[in-house]
Amino acid sequence: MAEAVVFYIIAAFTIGTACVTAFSGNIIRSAFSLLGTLVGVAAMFGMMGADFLAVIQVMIYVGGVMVLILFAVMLTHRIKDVNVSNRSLPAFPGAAVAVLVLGVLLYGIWYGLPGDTARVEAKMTPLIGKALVGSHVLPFLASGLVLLIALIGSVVIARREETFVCGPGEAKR
Amino acid sequence: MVPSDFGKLMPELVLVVAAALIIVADVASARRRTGLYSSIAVAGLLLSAWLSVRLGPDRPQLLLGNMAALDAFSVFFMPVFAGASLLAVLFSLKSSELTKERHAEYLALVMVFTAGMMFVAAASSLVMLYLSMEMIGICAYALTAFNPGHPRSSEAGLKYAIFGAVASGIMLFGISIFYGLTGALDYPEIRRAIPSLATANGPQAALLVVAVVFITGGFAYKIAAVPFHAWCPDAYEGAPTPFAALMSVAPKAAGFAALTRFLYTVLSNAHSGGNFEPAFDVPWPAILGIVAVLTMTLGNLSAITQSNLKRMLAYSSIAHAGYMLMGVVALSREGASALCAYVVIYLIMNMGAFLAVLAVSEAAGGEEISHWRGMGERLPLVGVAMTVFLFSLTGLPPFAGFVGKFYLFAAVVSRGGFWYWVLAVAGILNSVVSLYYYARIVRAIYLEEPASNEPLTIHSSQRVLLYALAAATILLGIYWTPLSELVARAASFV
Amino acid sequence: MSAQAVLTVAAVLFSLGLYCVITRRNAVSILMGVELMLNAANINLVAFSNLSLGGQGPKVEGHMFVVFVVLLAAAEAAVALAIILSIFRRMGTVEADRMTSLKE
Amino acid sequence: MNEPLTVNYVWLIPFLPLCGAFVNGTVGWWLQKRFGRRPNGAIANAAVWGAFLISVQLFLTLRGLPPEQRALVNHLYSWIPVGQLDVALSFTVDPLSAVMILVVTGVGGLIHLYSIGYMAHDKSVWRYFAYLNLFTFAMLVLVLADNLLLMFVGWEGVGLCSYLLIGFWYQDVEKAKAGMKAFIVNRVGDFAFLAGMLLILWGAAGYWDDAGRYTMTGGTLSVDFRWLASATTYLQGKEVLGVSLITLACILFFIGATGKSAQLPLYVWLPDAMAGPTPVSALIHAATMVTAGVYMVARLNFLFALSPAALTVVSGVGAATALFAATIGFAQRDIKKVLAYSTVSQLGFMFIGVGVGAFTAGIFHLMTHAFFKACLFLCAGSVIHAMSGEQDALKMGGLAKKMPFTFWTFLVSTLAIAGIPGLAGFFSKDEILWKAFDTANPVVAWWPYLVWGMGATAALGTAFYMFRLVYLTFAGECRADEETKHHIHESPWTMTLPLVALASLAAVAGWLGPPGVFNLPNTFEHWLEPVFGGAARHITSRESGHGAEWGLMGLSVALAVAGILAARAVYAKNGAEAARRLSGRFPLIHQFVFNKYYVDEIYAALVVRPFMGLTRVLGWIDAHIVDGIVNLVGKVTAVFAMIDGWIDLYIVDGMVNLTAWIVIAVGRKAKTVQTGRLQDYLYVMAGGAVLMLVVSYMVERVFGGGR
Amino acid sequence: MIEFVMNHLLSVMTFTPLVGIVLIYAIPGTGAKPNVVRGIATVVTGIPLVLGFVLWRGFDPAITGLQFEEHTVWIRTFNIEYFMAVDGISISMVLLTVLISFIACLASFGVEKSVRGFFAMFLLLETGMIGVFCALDFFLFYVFWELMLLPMYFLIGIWGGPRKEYAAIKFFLYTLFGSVLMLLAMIALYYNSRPTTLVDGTPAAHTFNFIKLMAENDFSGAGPILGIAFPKIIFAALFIGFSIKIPMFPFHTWLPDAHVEAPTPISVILAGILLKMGVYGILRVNFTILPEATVWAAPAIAVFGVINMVYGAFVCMAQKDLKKLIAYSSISHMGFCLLAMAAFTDQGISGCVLQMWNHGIISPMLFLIAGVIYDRAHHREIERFGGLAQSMPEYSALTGLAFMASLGLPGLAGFISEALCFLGAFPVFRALTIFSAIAVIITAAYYLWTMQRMFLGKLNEKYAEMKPVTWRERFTLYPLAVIIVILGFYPMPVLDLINPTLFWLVGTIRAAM
Repeated sequence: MAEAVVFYIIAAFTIGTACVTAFSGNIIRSAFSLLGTLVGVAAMFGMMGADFLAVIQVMIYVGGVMVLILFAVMLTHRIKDVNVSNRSLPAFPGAAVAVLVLGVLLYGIWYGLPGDTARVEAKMTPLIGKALVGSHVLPFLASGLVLLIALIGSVVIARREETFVCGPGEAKR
Repeated sequence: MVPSDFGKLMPELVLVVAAALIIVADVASARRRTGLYSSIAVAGLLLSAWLSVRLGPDRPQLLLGNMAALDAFSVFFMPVFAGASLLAVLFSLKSSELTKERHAEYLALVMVFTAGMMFVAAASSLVMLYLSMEMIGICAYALTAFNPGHPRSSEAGLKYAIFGAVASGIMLFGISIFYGLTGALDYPEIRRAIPSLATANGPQAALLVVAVVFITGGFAYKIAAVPFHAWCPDAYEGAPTPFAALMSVAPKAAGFAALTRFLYTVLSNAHSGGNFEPAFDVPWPAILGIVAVLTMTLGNLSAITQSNLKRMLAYSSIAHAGYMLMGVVALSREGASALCAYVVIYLIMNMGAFLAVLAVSEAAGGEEISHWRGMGERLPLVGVAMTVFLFSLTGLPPFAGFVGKFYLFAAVVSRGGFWYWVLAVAGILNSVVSLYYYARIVRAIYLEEPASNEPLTIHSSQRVLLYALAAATILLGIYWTPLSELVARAASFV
Repeated sequence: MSAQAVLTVAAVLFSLGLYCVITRRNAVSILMGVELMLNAANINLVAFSNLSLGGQGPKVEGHMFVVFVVLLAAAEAAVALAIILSIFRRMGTVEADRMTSLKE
Repeated sequence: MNEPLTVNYVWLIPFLPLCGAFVNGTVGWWLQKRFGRRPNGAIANAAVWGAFLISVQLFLTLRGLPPEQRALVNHLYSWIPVGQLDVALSFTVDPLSAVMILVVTGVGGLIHLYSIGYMAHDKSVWRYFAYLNLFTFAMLVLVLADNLLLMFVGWEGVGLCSYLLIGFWYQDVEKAKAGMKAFIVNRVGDFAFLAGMLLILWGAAGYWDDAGRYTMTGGTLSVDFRWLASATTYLQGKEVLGVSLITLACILFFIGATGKSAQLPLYVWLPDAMAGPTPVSALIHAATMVTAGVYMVARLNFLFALSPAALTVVSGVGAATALFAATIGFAQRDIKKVLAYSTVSQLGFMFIGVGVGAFTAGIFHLMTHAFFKACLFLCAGSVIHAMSGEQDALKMGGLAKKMPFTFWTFLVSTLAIAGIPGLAGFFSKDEILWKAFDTANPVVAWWPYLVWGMGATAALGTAFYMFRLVYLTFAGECRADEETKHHIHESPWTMTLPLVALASLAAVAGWLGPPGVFNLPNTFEHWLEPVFGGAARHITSRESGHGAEWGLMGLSVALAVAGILAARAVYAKNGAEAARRLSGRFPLIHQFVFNKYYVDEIYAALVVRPFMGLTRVLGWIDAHIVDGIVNLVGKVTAVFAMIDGWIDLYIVDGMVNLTAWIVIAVGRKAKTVQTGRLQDYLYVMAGGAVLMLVVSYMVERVFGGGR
Repeated sequence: MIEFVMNHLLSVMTFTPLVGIVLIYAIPGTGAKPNVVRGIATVVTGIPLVLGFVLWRGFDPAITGLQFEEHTVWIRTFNIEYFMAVDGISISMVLLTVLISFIACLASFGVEKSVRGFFAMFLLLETGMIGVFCALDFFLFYVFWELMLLPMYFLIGIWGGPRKEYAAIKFFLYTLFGSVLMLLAMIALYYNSRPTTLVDGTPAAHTFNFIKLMAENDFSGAGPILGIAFPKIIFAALFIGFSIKIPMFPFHTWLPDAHVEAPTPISVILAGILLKMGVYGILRVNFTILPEATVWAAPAIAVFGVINMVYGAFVCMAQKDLKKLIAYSSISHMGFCLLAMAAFTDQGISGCVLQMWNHGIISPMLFLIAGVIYDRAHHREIERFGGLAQSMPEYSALTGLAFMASLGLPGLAGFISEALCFLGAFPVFRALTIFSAIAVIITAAYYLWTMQRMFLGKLNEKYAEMKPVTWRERFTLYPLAVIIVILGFYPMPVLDLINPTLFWLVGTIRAAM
């Protein structure tokens, strides 16, 4: 029974921080709340026995992606106006779409799927390791390739360029 | 893992090796020797194309744990992607939009981009599909935003990247639900789980609809179909023209290949006589039909009042995505082969048009229609080539475009049925509307006086490429037996 | 904790992500919305893989998929943020709705 | 009629004038430039006189044959062989067409000779003779045609030539307009002729069931007259739209004839046609073309005889026209206009003749009229020639002394037309009046009396206005101004010779067909008997006996003399200002006449006053109503055309431009979806995805999924 | 060589102009010397004319089947064959095409602007036209049909009058709309045709071959499309596609614009040949393949024909521009074809094809005449001329002949075809034919009115000293005039050629009545 309580706490925490991310006016606050959400998701993975995934989540998402996002936020906003407004467009259209989708999903989940537990006993990590070089070797190699080009692409784009190239043919005008 | 399977992946591997070589060569040499990089790239693409053609399997088979399907369909697309990228590389040789410093990265990205497309066409597992789609996405975002110096390029890149991220997010969510329902990620296993879904009750059917719609949304983003097309005009206009040319053809073809494979092998049962019909009662052919009509109509209508040629060609590529979607919706062997044929023909004529726009924007200093005024006298043969491409895009007989359209309409009409005829009629009306804006350019070329008539020159390499593509458009319009045989074989899935 | 509860969390996360993506003006916050959506999908994948696991033995695709999704999210974030940086350097703002030089 | 003899040189008759026209047309202007006007005239005359000689030779061969075999056919080739239809290009000479070709080539030849003199000063004589020869060719084709279609070729050919000749001096816009009017009015007639031909052709070859579907029974579809004659038994019972087919066809043919022969509704073009040179008026608008209508009715006698209703219409319109035209003749001042109305009136007589079934009388009057009317026109021509272009009779006078030949020929012809016994006019006109009175009309019992009455009055009128003309032009002192007066001179021999020839013919021709009571051999009737024999069976005489015939003949002579006396009474002395005042203020004349000639003035009061009133009314009707109708039709078509042009420009074209505009407007609107703002794109996407959800859900519900 | 030409006569005729285009661009320096280009063009249009003469002599009218047949497989996957042949229906049109193209080529010596481009487009146009009349495979027919659009667009667009762009794009959009309808109908026919064998014996699931579509197929069984019976909707689609070309009433507004803006030689080709393709298409495709639908649609065709005739004639009365007047008169004259065609009588169909031929001779002459006056006065408003007969006697004689032929004066070619049309149409559509005969009167009225305003009346000094007709113009006008006069008296040369096959065609339709 304790297990259910812990799950509810984690779920509440995750959804709470996600709401802050979505609704808060200040970009900094929403960035840090996203951090909270990611940790919450990692905890849920742990709860569901996918411990390897939890670790991955923490390392890559929290460590990598969040750092990047924070860097981006910091770089793109001058420190002095910390509470830079994160003005958002009129809420109505977005909310309507989101709520509709949520409604359909919940309807489907609660009435369409069997209710048994999501917990698993088997140790997944060795299976993941075997799969990485077994059935999923092609995606594994391909993802390596993706990381490579992501690296090249972001470096090329972000590098401070000495000679600014103008658009096609503009040099001619 | 059976090493021989890797033998089957040679085309992609060659490209990866080429990319690596270019990067290493660029780092190693002090001077930027774009000539060397380009020749490596060209060699890599040619080798890959040759390998994939030779690869044509005697018996279709699934590789590497059902990740990639090596059948006539994917083998058909591989040389197409290689060819398209080859053209893009050749285009970018003399393009002023790509400085020497970044040419190496550009070529490397294109190499990986091509490999990614080959993976997409061959993907026979949702994992591999998502991953290869992302690979293409990331390459495309990087290549679109390739001129940070120029505001339009990075803005286009940003819009493309974010739109892509959101679309892939939606698609992924759809896949996760679909995985939940079918319990499998590989196409063959999903095939086995599908019959049980046929009797899905109300809520489960709702989930199934959500899953199918979200996944189709992912594909629709890749082929720029209507609800998911908004990024396309901005991205094409902002991206450097050589890549815009590639982007307007290759990823769209890859998206169609993946969509066709997914729909035909997973979501429908094969019938005798080459027709398919949806496995369960999610009416996705109806949805896709509606999307096709909307895509065609919006694409054509928006293109009418365009004055920027790249943007007009963007809208025209949306419209052509709509025509190709007709082939997919036809749900028959003819539909698949029509799609393959149209991909090849569309590749030739659209890249030709983009090359012409590239060449003239270099020479005349802009990509607006006004720059094309009086091109009939200033650059006669370029004018002729452009006219060939434009009238071929409209679908007029002596040119390949007509053969493509004929194939598509044949596929749709052969299905018969009320809604298919509505689709066919929408198709022909759209091609009449399309004549209006294509002819506006031709009018500018021949019927209007040039702003200034000092002589223009374009690089001989571009000139040769243009005439080659124009000749191909005319030749394929007149004698297209080889293409029809090739395409007939291509329509068999594993 | 029943699977439906987990799936509900995922659904909520997804709709929040969707909402955030549509209404946010700041490019970075849109990316955050995307991250939310991806995480929702990950939860789903894991939940469903466990759900179906009940029957036919250890099913690892779901978990493998999550691994790759996380990996790809990182790659994508990198490129997207690089672009955002170059935009910021040129235009001084990251408000998506002010970048409208490419329109109609 | 058994199988006709085949002859192979009949086609030469029309061919010679065609060659003349071709030579004059192509090289005529060069000849005129090099050798002056003489060669053109020579070529033209040679062509026509050549045709005349061949016609005479054929006439003689025809006379040699026994009556029932009198038909020489010259079948050249099958012109339009399409399926069962087989229209041949073939010419036939039978007694009727023999008479016609003699008249056409004879009178035509004389007029060609006359034209040499008359057109001596015109600068494009070659064009004149080319058109004249072309006209003769067309008229000969019309007359010699063996089938309706070939006749139609001749029919429209003469229409064209009359257009060309009326508008010969095209520099003057009025003359050109008159030509156009003539052709279009003819064309209206041709429309009816065409409709009649279609009806007869298909009527003879099959029948329409009540649902309007046509089934073909007859073997070949042919339009030649012999076949039509044999098919009449088959045509008899047929009904079309409730009306008997033959009657409808005959009425349509008759409307065609009215167009060509200027009968009541469609005669408006003939008076204007006087704008052409006088020999043209003589040839076309007196002797030949206008008689084409009569010839056509005569040629289709076997059809007309079968439908009494059609005959009644023909005779009715003929009588009305005769009377109406005669009265208008009174008030005319232009010498050629008088003769024009006189022609319309005389044609009315011919239609009375054929209308009452007396085809022979009709054709006989046609022949005699050709002679004296041609002579009258030519005399008028020589008078105008002498008066250097002056055509107003009131400005002439006293020309008898200066132009004896013209005067005497004019007088003989006038006597002939007035119907003075012994001369041609008397015999032919009296024969018509007698036949009108004598033949029973099954449709309307009192019809013969009405027709005879109108005819007789018209005869009286004819005598009056003809002699009015004689006195105005030839009697009294000359009212022309000094300058024209002193060079009035007699016309050269080339002009006076034809006058004398025609006048003598007008005098002698009458004896060819003396009335029955004279119990002299009626050669003319005997000659035409094979052609009209068949029709005669259906015409029943009312056996009014010889007494009535003598009585009527005496009455008509009396009427003629009365007319002459009345004209003398009014116009003999100072005819010009009497006529002027008379037509100016009517009451004053009554008072002026009263105190001088007791006899004349009673007579004038009895006869002249009612006529004057009648003429002014009819003149007004003619000028405003009938002419007005024609112009009205013209205006209506012009307005209708303008509306159509406008519809075409704005509505039909407008619709197309509208759709194009809508498409472009939608295009412009569709483009604005691309606001450039990322959120809008994302919203469009998300919204689109949700929409797809909803739609697919609905489609699944509504259609049960799938296509 | 001769032997090759003889058994590939039609292909040689069709593709000689293409060789001409290659020659024009291949021979160096032709850009500078337009006369060389004109010479080449004349020779290259002359060759098909000579071959046309050979074709005429070699054509045996007795056989109602196909002659000069060339039949090979082109695209096997879609059973498309390269099938060129000539029979009664198309022989007259092929001869007309080669003749009028040659005359139009002579008439285009007046073109100065980029001469090479003009003649290249002109020769491409001729290839398309001859191809359309010879092709007997629907796909090949469609390719040739659309092949004509491009050159016409450029010829009107580049060398046209003031509003040339509008007229060119309007022409292109109209015809393209028609031909896309035809494309769908073609594909529908293909997929509903019965399995048969290709020319080299290999079995084929479907066929595009006209002769097979007609002989071996009965489409009444095919499933309905968009809820309408198959034969009816296919007939309607094809009919609309072809009637835009005729042009028929609601779709005719492109013709006046195209004519007014097109240069004279192109107007000659447009009026002389392109208008006939619509009627030829209906005869070749609609009538042969869908007889029941033809019978069903006959009254509608007749009514449209009559509207064309009377409406066209009335609108002519309101025209100010000579070329526009002739354009509308073409609409009126093509109305005869429609009316006669719909009656399915021997005389009707023969009159229809003869009318196509005669109009194909008369209207080019009219347009050449309009061209002659335009070259001298640089405008075509009828009102501004006057009394031209005095300054240009020969020209006004020729115009007189052309006007008289056009209004159907007996003794000239126009009359025989109009008479045959009336004769043919009367038994089946009594009231319609009589009503349509009104057009004959109005035609006479507007032609004479034009004649009077332009040629008669007092001479307008501005046009007093017009130079007389040049030898080149004579060389284009007189052949046409001679043909008009000869056919007026002796129409056998044309009637002999076309009658046997046409009667067989009408027979098959009457059988389906």
